[in-house]
Amino acid sequence: MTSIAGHPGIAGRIAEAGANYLSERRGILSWVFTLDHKRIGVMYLVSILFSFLLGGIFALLIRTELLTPRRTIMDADTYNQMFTLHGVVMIFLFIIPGIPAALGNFVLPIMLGARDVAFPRLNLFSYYLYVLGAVFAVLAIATGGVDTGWTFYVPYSTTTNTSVTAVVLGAFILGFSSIFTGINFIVTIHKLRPPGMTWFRMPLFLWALYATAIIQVLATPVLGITLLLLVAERLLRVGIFDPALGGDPVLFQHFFWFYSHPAVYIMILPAMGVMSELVSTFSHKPIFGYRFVALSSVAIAMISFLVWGHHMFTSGQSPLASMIFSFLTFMVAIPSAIKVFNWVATMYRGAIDLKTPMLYALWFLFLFGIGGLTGLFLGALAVDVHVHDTYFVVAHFHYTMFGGVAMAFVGGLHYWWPKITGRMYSELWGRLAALLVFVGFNLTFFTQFVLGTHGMPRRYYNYPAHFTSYHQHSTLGAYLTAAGFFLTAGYLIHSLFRGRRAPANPWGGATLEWQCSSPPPAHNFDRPPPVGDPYDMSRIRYDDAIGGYVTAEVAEPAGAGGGPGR
Amino acid sequence: MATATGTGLLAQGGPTFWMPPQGSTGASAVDWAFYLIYYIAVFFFLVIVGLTAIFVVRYRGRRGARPEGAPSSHLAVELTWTLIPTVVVIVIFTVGLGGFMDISFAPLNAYEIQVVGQKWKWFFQYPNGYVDSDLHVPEGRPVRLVLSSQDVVHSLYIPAFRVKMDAVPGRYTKMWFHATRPGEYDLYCAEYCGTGHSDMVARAVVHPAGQFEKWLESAGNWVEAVPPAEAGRILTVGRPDGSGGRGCTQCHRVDGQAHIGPPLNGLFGHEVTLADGMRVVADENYLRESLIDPQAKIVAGYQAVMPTYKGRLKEREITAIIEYLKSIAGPREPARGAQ
Amino acid sequence: MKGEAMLPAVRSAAAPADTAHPGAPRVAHHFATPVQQFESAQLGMWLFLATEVLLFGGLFCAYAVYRAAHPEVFIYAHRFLDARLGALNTVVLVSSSLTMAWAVRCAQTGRQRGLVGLLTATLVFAAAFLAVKYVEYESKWRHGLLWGRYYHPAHGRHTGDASGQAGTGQTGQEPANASAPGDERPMAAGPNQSPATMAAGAGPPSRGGPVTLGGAAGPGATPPAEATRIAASAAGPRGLAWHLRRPDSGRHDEPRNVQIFFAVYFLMTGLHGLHVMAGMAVIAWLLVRSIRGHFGPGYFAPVDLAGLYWHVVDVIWIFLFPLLYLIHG
Amino acid sequence: MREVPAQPVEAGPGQGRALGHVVPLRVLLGVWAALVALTVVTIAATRVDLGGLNLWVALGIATAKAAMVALYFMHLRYDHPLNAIVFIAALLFVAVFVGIVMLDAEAYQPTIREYQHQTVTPGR
Repeated sequence: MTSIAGHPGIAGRIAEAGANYLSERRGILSWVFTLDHKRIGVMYLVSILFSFLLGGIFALLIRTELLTPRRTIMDADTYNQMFTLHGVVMIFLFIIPGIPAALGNFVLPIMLGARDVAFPRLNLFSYYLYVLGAVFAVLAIATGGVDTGWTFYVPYSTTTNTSVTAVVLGAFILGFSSIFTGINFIVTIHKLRPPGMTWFRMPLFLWALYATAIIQVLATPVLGITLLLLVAERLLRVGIFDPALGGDPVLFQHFFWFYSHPAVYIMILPAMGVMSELVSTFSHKPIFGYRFVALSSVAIAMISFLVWGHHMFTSGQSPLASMIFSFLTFMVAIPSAIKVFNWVATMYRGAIDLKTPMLYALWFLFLFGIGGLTGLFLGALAVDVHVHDTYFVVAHFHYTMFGGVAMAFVGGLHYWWPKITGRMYSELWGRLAALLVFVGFNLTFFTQFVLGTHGMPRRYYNYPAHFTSYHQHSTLGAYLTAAGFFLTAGYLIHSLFRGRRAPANPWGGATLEWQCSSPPPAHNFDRPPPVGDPYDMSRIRYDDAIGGYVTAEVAEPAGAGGGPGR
Repeated sequence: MATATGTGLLAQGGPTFWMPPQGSTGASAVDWAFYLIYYIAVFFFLVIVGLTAIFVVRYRGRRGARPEGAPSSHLAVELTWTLIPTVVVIVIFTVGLGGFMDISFAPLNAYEIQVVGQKWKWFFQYPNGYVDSDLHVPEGRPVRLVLSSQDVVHSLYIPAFRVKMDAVPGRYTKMWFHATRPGEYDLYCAEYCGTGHSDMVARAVVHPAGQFEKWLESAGNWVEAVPPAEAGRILTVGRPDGSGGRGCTQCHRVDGQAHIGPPLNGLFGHEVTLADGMRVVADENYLRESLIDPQAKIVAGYQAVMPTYKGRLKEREITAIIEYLKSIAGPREPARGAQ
Repeated sequence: MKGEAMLPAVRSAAAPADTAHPGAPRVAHHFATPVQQFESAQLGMWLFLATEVLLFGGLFCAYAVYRAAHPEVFIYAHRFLDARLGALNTVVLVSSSLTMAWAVRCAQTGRQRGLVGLLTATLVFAAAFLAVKYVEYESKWRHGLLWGRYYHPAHGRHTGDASGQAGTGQTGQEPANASAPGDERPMAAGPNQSPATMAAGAGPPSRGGPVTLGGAAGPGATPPAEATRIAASAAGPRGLAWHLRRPDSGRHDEPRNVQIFFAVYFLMTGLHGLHVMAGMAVIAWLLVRSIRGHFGPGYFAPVDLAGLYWHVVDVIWIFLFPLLYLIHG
Repeated sequence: MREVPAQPVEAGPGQGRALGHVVPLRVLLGVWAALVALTVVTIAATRVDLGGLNLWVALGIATAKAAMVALYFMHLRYDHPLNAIVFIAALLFVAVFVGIVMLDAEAYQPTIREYQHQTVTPGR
């Protein structure tokens, strides 16, 4: 499963022009033992894209099986393993490390004008923990798979004899990889900010990563203890979740969701950070309401720890607790709404440039809009009793996670692609693939909302015949979306070899990473960059000669511009 | 279009674009809450996507164009789009809570049915002790279900009544509904429980007013009306439509195949080797004890996983099952043990 | 981040220790000043300690839920813990915290002999703590006071006096109790699917445990591997068929589910013990480096961070001791 | 959150503070003595039956001991305040977690007691 960015030959050929972090050292060892946050970011990126491919294949197999009510291509046990592995791979291997570890690792130090994260060795160690965790998860596939669903609910997970222990240990190890990334980012943002970059003159992507890191550090350990107890229950029959021995299965659900709901904010917050960067840069206008967007990230991080019970409204949880959780769930929706309104306001009277990253930002607004608003149905107690554990929930979290986080991830990938690889991808193919993904996605998951409200339960191998047409539309949509992503992979890989040489600032961004070369030198900046307001684009002009933007050297001192910090 | 038909049909409880037909009093309250949230969500969605579309078209700038510039922060605007959503969500919360209170607390005069979920079959025990694999309820009277599970977490879900509650091992969980329209509705297991999770489907049958007692009476003693061996066969293997069975065939086969439990044919009157090496003749007492206290004697080579049927099989039913086992006992002379 | 730190050739952070003058400050290439580097290390450590606190927080939550649910079990069972041994352990661990803090002070003030001596003392205290734990575990094991299914206390009559049942196992004989047939088969010899064999068995993919299906499945039946898997997961696990007739335990005055107390006890003290061992390994590594003279007033971060970790392990025991040993009416 | 003061450029962040604080020996020994004394107190407290208060007295003493270890042995008193904020945040989140789970577990205990009361035949 481990994957290095191709043999050194490719990396070398990609960026012959001048010494940069790719061409500075050659050979496989320069990658395996690198301490450079940029190389670690690239290694994470390649591994995460492989995981996305693997998870996507499981998704297509599930959708193919659901073409017909009874058996289509696999039996019930295999189907149960498919949706479990789809969940485990997509969540633990793709979407949680996705934006923070791949894009965050690469961009965060450069955005701070720093030379590396605070603990480079810990950074490499967390990558190898990710690889080890991935190996454990894949090992489970080899030894008969796991059929408990990614939620590992007891008593089923402690009594089935599929290789649950391997996957659980894999998730435990991946948890530590996530914790160490979080620790690294918090210390870097606190201690390595350049003089002049106060908290409210920091790019919003860093605010989002900071809020995400808080959740990673404070929520993941509880997943650690939950999985440890699960393994203790399976191997030593500790009896802590076994009702016959005085244990309490609903207590496991509390333990599990105390991590797993903040985990969905670990996924969405970095995506919101990318959104703030994309919308501001491609509207060529400072973000609207900088302080509100920044503080709403931290607000989401705090409230997200209080709402986990809305996963358990029908699980035997007491009505009193359900009432409290429902109210707090509605409170956590407010900061997300504030962010969306601020992004829309940013586009007002801007100069909107519909490049591929901006297209994915618009998809985020559309799809996360639907995802967020359907959350209102699930938060309302009376409606949740009807739609809980049905396809309505499946559609909701795919709209927020796939429609929100994956769109922002792909948008961010395109946005920083020139900076990471030094190459420009083809805009035409980019926009085409984006359209295909958008159409396919909506066809796949909007039908599932209707399936859900009509009572189609989740994780069903056989389903009543009257749902067949919905499922067939959904499967068609899934194939369309897959086609869109394969097309994306195609032109991105093509750009590695034939892409136009990227200028330092292809999009006109004002944050620091656009002030170093593409791809950046090993130590990021030859001279420490002037630290100004991250969204002051007044002095950035488009220069036709190099096909990119340059910062005009205007007389007034760097930081005097109308910063959003007022 | 969809929303119009939605509200139109809401009154008679027919199926709308979003919701299945309403089979209970609670269903209309849930649908009303659903459509309220639906309209609020559609409104906000149109505002966000509409504004975005307008701005993208209106302020579309070629590469290098200069923005017309606008203030990048405005406290009053920020406060408005913080307070308005807060008020809206509090309204939605209150509506949701109202419906939930009705769902959570059953009226005192509710007709109580015990429900036991086990790996991939529901059992409904009516007050007169009769156990059926389908839920039969009277129309126009509140019914309270008391749920528990034999093994893993299941969840009883009847979309038409808009009710769902997990069946958790080790405790009783309760749910209730007041059925309003006679008919047959789907009853699913909504919490993943293994291989047969999607087969754990039963029917919720609503009998018109007055006919429920008649049905219960006749169903209660169908065992007498049928010759014992035939009744035993139905109890063991179940009717062609799958009803009436007690789940025996999930573990035992009647065609000589070993499965989770030993095969039931060629058993009665033959010798059986137990796990501790003893050899016993499978007579009436052995069979009766295997039903009441299955752990007492375990056939060699099988797991001791059979749950007890004590309290879930009436005396008449046990004798009927034993009669059936006699009928498939095979040749009289004591052949070697089954394996 | 201006200043001279930018210009020198890029020194990798793992430059070999500057042994010329021990304890000289070495600043990694991405830090500007030694203080910034040291405070970053401290903040990173404190964040890691936050995760340790939350890890044990999960166990304290399980303790709180089960104590609230079965107070009579906790009152009944805590008398089997020897409060005197617990108190001794508390004093031992608190003293090890003292020696560790003192060692950090010696590193900061450059007293290398003091540093070596005090680190050794910390290791000795830690070993003493584990020894006392071993004594406690051994007596519990001997008296069958274990978790889950393995809880079958050997004592016939009651020995639970206020000071807790003394370590001397007067009963002595193996906890052979007259359990009803078929109920109390210890896990190890259990015939049905034992995840232990499955998890360990990364070998041939016939995952199902040693489940024999009463003779070869006849022709046309599901293939053995298939049957094993379907069979095992199809059958309800024996553990949950609780409405079997419970074994005639003869323990008339004992509340139900006493094993839940010992499950919580072994989980908490076991995980804490593992953390003590991990701490001992780290301190041993520090001892080796301090003997080689790596630490001094300019460079003592590893000693300080190990000290922080050790103090958190001590704080967790400070909470464990009263909650497990000193439960009162 | 106290912002890192924008320092004169050539000084670099953190120049104003010393490299860690040396805790005086008598403070260390004093804290140790107090901890041992409190251990004795908490054991003595079990002799006196205060009913419901016992648990809270024991927790109070343990919290006092933990605070002393944190402030002096772990020199939180002398460190950058951020370290203390992290430690207190962790304790707060544990309290939130334990509190809400206890609230729910207490509320649904009757359903478990009712079940156990009915299904398990008495041991004898």
